Amino acid sequence: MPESILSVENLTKCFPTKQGLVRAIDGISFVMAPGDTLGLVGESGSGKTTTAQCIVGMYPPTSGDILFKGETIGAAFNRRPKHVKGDLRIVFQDPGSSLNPKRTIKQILSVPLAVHRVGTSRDRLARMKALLEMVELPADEYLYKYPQAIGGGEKQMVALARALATNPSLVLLDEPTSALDVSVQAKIINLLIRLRRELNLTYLFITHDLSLMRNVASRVAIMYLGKLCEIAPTVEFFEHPVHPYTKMLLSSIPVVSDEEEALKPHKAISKGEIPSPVNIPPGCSFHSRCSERGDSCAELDPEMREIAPGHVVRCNHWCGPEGE
Amino acid sequence: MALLEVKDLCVGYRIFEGHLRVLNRARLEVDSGERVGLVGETGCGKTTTVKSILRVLPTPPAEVASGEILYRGADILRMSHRGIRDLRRREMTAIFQDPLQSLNPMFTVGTQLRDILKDSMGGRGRGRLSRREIEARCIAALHETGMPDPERIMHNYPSQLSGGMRQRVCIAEALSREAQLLLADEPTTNLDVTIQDQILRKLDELVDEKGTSVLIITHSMGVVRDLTQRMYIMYAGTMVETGRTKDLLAAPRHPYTQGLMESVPRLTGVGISDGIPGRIPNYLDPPSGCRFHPRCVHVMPVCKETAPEFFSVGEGHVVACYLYRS
Amino acid sequence: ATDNVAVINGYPVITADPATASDWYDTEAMYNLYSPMVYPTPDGSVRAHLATSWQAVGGDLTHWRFALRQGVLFHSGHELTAEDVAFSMTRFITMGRGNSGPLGKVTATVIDRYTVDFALEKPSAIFPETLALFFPVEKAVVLANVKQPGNYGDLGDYGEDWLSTHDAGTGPYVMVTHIPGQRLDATRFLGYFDGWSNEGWGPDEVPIERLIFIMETDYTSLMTLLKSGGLDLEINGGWTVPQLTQIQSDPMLDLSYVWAQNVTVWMNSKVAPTDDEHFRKAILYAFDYVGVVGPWEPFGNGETGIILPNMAGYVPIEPQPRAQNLERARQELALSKYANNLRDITLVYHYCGGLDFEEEVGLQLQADMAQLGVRVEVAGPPWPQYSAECSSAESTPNMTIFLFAPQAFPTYDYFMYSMFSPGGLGWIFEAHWYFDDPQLIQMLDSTRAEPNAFSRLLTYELLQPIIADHALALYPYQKPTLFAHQAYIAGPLEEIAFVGPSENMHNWRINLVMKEAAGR
Amino acid sequence: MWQEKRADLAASFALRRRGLAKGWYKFSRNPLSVVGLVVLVVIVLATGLASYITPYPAHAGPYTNFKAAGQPPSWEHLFGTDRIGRDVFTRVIFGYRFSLLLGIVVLGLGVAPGVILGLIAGYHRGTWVETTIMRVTDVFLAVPPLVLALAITAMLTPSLLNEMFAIALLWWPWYCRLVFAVSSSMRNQFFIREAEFSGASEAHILFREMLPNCLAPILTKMTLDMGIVILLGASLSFVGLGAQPPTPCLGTMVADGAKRLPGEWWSTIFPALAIVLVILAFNLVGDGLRDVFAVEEV
Amino acid sequence: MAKYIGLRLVQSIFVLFGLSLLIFSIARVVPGDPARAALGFLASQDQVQQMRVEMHLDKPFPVQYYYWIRNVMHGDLGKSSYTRRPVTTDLAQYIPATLELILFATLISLVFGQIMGILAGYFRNSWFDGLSRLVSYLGIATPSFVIAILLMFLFSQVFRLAPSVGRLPIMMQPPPTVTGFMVLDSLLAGQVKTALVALNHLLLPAFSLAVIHIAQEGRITRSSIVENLNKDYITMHRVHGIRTSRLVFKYLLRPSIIPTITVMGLDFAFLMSNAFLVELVYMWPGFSRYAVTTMLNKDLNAMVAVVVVMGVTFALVNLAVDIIISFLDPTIRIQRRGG
Ligand SMILES: Nc1ncnc2c1ncn2[C@@H]1O[C@H](COP(=O)(O)OP(=O)(O)OP(=O)(O)O)[C@@H](O)[C@H]1O
Ligand SMILES: Nc1ncnc2c1ncn2[C@@H]1O[C@H](COP(=O)(O)OP(=O)(O)OP(=O)(O)O)[C@@H](O)[C@H]1O
Ligand SMILES: [Mg+2]
Ligand SMILES: [Mg+2]
Repeated sequence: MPESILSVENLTKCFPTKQGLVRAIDGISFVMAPGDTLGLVGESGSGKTTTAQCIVGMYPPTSGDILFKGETIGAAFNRRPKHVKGDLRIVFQDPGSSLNPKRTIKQILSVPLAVHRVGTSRDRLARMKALLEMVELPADEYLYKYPQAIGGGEKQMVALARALATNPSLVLLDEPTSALDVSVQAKIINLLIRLRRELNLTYLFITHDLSLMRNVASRVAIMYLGKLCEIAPTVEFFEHPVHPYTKMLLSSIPVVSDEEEALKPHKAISKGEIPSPVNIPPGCSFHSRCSERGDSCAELDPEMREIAPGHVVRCNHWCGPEGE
Repeated sequence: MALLEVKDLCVGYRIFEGHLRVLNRARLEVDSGERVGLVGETGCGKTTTVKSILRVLPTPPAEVASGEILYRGADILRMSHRGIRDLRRREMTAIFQDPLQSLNPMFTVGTQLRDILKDSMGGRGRGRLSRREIEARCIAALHETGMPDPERIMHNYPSQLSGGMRQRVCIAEALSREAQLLLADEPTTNLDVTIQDQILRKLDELVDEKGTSVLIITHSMGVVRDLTQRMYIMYAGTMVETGRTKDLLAAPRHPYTQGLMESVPRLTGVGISDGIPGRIPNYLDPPSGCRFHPRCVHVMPVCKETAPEFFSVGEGHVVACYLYRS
Repeated sequence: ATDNVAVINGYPVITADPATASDWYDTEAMYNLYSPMVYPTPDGSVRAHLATSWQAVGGDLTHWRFALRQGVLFHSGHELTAEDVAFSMTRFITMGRGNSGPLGKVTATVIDRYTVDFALEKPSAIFPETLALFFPVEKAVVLANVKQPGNYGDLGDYGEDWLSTHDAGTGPYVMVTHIPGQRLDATRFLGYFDGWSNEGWGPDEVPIERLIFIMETDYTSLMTLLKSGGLDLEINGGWTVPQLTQIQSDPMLDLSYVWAQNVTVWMNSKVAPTDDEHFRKAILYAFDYVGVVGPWEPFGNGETGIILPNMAGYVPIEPQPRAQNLERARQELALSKYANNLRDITLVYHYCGGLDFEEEVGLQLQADMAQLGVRVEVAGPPWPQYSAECSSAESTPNMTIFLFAPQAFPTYDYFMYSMFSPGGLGWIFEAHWYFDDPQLIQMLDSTRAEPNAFSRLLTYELLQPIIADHALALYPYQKPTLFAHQAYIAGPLEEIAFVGPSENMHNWRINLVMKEAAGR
Repeated sequence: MWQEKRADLAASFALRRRGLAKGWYKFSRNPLSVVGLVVLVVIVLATGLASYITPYPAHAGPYTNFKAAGQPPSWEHLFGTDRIGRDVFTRVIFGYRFSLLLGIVVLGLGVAPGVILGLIAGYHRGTWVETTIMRVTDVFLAVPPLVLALAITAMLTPSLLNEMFAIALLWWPWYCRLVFAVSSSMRNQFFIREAEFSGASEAHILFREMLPNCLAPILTKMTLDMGIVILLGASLSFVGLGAQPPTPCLGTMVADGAKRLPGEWWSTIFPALAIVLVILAFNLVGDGLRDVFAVEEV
Repeated sequence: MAKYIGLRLVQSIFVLFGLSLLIFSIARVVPGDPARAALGFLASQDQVQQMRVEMHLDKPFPVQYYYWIRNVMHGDLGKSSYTRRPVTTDLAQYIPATLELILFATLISLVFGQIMGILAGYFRNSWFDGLSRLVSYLGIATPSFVIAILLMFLFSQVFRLAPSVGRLPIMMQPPPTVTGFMVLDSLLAGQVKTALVALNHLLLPAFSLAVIHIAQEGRITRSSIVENLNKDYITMHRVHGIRTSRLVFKYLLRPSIIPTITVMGLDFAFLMSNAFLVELVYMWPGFSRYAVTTMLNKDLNAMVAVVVVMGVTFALVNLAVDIIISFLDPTIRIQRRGG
């Protein structure tokens, strides 16, 4: 087994637009080990989706490298070898648009099977049924339905089944539950956890919900304006948040019990809005909203620093474990 | 007497396939100065409830089948056009879920705000506000919401603003005139947590300041906990549980509420339950009796026959479930 | 305040230049704006007009001398002289268009201020008559308005461009504006040499001061216009039968019969299947003459031949009686070389787009030939295409319907000669490939050198059955030309069976009193 | 194995049947659309059986009877007779045949290329492929179709075939643009992306993923366009560029009859009404289809 | 904005270039000899040959096109073989008449269509809505030439209420040409009576032309009013107690009118097509009739010019529509400004 299943090095993606150059991702690096669930968290517009799309090959990156199982795949999807396409799948945020409304679930599921020649055409039907059973949908009932006839959660399950059809090892989940109700979300999250265990999957789980991360991720990465601010193993992350932005996010979460309330860092009051990625503030991009900002923050762009095993932070002001 | 009282409201939609019976004897009360939350999953009829109260349901397809909505004792559903207009101008106000959708994209923020003030505060003759007063009031209203640089914002079109700013404009529109009751339909659902936090704090402040009663609708238990004193849980067009927010969140009674609470991911990281089996019923042919019974783990024969009344389980805490019949 | 204006609908005048004018509608304009050398008379001969007298010089009919009327004024106020006439003839012949074809090469020489000589290539007994379509222009004016560069060297375009929107004539009316193809405005020329006497006219009938020619072909709209008083006179006569009935029954409107025209369907004797004489005869027998004439019965009659029955020298031709005879048609068809493959044959019939009666003839033919198992394709291309097709034998359809007013030619022999003798221009009036029988040509030619009019007539009577025997054309019926006009329009004073004189508005008057009474 | 296959097929059929039933249900909610459909069916049947149901089928071919010309409507001639004595009713029914034929041929020839080009352009949105296709389309759309059709038919010789050819030549760009609009907005939908990422071929994406989503607007437009093409055909023949006699052609009949208007009104009014009726019917059905395809809110 | 307009103009020029190539090649490819057409059927073979050289017909197609486009650049569209005048002269004469007709028809359709659409949309499902729906269906289904014939028959022949044909009574002295619009010119010349007469002549053809567009625009306006009525922002305006008149004529109308205007721009093509037929019926001495006549007469130069002029007009109209819309719709304006 290779050391890392996915490794992203200095990935940058810029979009030229009318308003100027959008730096959607600005030099991010992270590594995922097999079996990992990396939670990528950040506000809207911070570049989470773009990261996932670069990995899956929707755009070629502006610079930087993406290594999948040791193989460079930093090209657009149509130049990638087929086996990579099957091995690296994605589930999108919007269950409404990720299934073709004019095709039955059977037709939808058959596409990856046919493209990747999984099984013979004869046992494909059985295979599709198995896939549906795997995501806990009664196959005979659902195979012949159109997406519009089923609920949002079920659509997401079908999308998941489709992603799993080619036996991938890495699945990118781009906010798979943000459009769903909590009760449905719970079901899907449990399903994801179970499948990861059963199928030995690795997830890159994108979300903006930190409390959800607490429950699924093994590591959490915080993203702000195209840059990573902090990466840490989940427990460490929630118990010792370091970056002011992390703290601000944590303190903003509405919670339902007093125990949770106690976990929120109360000093960090949220303020301001994420700036436009066209004119990113100079220096530390977060300084305009930072409650702990110092004089140098407006000029000095901080480096990534490992402050504990597996805990990386990008802040000018962190001066040691007790330095706060 | 309650400020607002919704009694046994039944509302449906007539569509091609038939009649969607959405609201099913929904009940709701808001007292003067009280802040009430209404929580429910997607499609359970929250917006329908608010729109009924504001009497802006699109008819057709919507139809109010029965029920009363009493505002200070007067039935909104049977009010004259004049009456409802005055009510909207002086008593009730609202914020809707999607800030982009609820601002007219064709006009500047200033134009819309000014017209609202002109029409609601205008009055006649001497009571009328001068142009300058209106302008000043608009800017003040924007300023109150914590909007930076309100003078500039007045000249902006909604599409030039970010989501958070738009929602602030909506709040300014809603609170620019003295209203007694604010109906907020998922005011922060589409926003980031940090922005949501800011907006809710601001709203909290303003409401406190003006002494407005609030009915806030959301699907986030956390938001309700931060903001309200009392809350209702809604399921498929019916209220299933109500009580003081603290009590209810600490000890949910209805199986549905319990299932919901267990599904909420916690910061403590205790894991997530399996959620509630099944999904929200089809309103074309809703289940008989308790609408939750097909998904309920404690289902009893009686549940399938008649809808349960409210049973008290604590001070001001009532539940519509036969489990608590005794 | 009734306006002394007449609004007249004609076909689109495109060119108002005497050297290029050729069509009826051009001729209509010519007679109003210019004056011909000689003027046609009701009896089919010509009388003095610009020329007061003429005679052949030498005995061989190739040299003619014309004496000009003195005191004829151009619209510019200058007097017409032999110089102008000679210039006009040279221009006419050099440009070689319009009605110049039948003249051949003519050389003009000025003898003195009022005398001009014309030398011809071939003897022509009828040369003076052909000058009824020769309209002198004012030399000085034309030369002053020549546009360079053109096809005629120093003479540039010979004034063609300028003359299309101006006139340089001596006619009763002066062109004011002309939008080619759309509208022509003219006012009365008080200095017109023929004068504006009231003789023969009623007390309230006065000359028309202003003429407006409009050019519309949509008879629905024209009907509306006529009924609302917006139109005074319609001279193309494209009315449908119900419309004619309607006009007749309207007390405010009148219908004037002017002359009859010969509806003629040419058959192209050079292309299959009409190259077979039997096939052509089969068509003549198959055609249902009675049916197609039916609607026109109130206005005309079905009897006709190569020339019209009321003209001197008329001889009835086959088939007689003029009725459908399918039996004979089948016999003829069986004799033709196409007898065995009738199924593969398509007979192409073209008419001038928009003319219902011409289409009806085609439809009748179609229905009749269908009974014999022959397909007829009926199409109505617009006039320019329809007429241009006939410039060569290959492009001419099997059958082309055309309205001939044999009277439109100065004399009947002019008509027959140009129609059946070789050397024609290769266009719809004179499609010479229709036939070339040496005996016939020789007979035709000899008539040109025959000074005696009566002998000429005899020859023509002899000629007609010979021509008819070849079945070169189908003559369905004669169609009356009917001018619809407001009742307060009076005329024409003199019914001359010749295109031009009847539309010469010098020949018409307007009753202003009646017009006012009519409220128009 | 076989059993499974059969079950599979049966399920697919059931699905299709359910879809049709639902479509019909929605369609039938609008009584006007149903009326339109009934009218259309009657017209189609009538044209199909024209030779049997019309009183004088011969009148649609080479036929004249001047004695019976211009007769007002009567039991013998429902719509009267025209100027050469043909039964107007018979000719109207046969006229429908050519109108429908025109519509079918034009759409048949025009839709497929337009749709394919539109799909390709939509899929390659933002590239030179799109630019090329759409600019060419723009060229064809830069002039009113009637004008180009007139120009083309005028330059060729007027006949039904040329008329069809000219209109078909002009029709594909409309579909190209329509399909482009739909497919390019679909381009970034996740289901298209997903198909790409999983390695499906371009043909699959164009015809299996995108095309089904364009069918609704295409079908609706086709129905509405039938009306427009018929109208265009009528206009062309009104100007005199339509089918050649004796082919019964509704536009020609109107133009012909108009010359006899006050008197023989029937020879223009009935063909005109016939045109109105068939266009109206297509419009009603088109609107009904729009309802059928309208996005469901539930 | 200026940049956008510039861009659009450049784009239109490309399109028109393509269009000219298309129509020019069609005109040259089809059978027929343009030289003979230009000279008329009386010309001799020599003259035709000379003309062929003059018209560059002896050269390969691209060269022919090159000469043609070069002449066009110099404002020379060639000579019409039908009127035997420079095509530009013809166009200058005929275009204003058609523009007058079309603009007036647009005005009529705008006024009636909007009123009908707004009322029907606001009072949807009322009897008026039903009636307007019926009218729309009939309007859309009835060819404008049929309407033109019927209206003319009824109003000029039966009721004698309206003049029948042309722009002015034939003998009425037209006012001196300034704009080419009869009504305007008369007013400019101070001839009020002439102006009224001209307006009277304009009425029937313009109305025949407008009917189908009234129907179309009424329908679009109705549906966009209905759509907007269901929008959250209108609900919100209501909730905030905005006066009904303000709500309808300001907040509802502005967004609702935009699709109508877009459709009007696209429908301009149909307006021009229909003008072809209506002008024929009403003897309107306009561009469209000229176009039909030249086409029927295979007048190639004129035909190419006609098509290109139509293309230019259409492009300009759509550009104008675009500008109007961006004027009405700030979101588009903002987008284009790139801010
Ligand atoms: N194709 C594109 N062209 C231009 N800008 C883009 C494009 N895709 C993304 N962006 C910009 O890049 C930034 C990051 O976008 P991205 O969608 O990755 O954010 P995100 O973190 O996924 O946000 P969300 O939570 O809203 O999904 C945004 O400002 C977005 O506007
Ligand atoms: N205009 C309408 N026409 C038909 N059905 C409607 C309409 N509006 C709402 N409904 C139906 O009524 C039900 C309740 O809708 P409502 O908008 O009140 O739910 P909600 O609780 O506000 O949901 P959400 O959380 O998604 O806003 C839904 O099932 C919906 O399909
Ligand atoms: Mg995203
Ligand atoms: Mg809602």
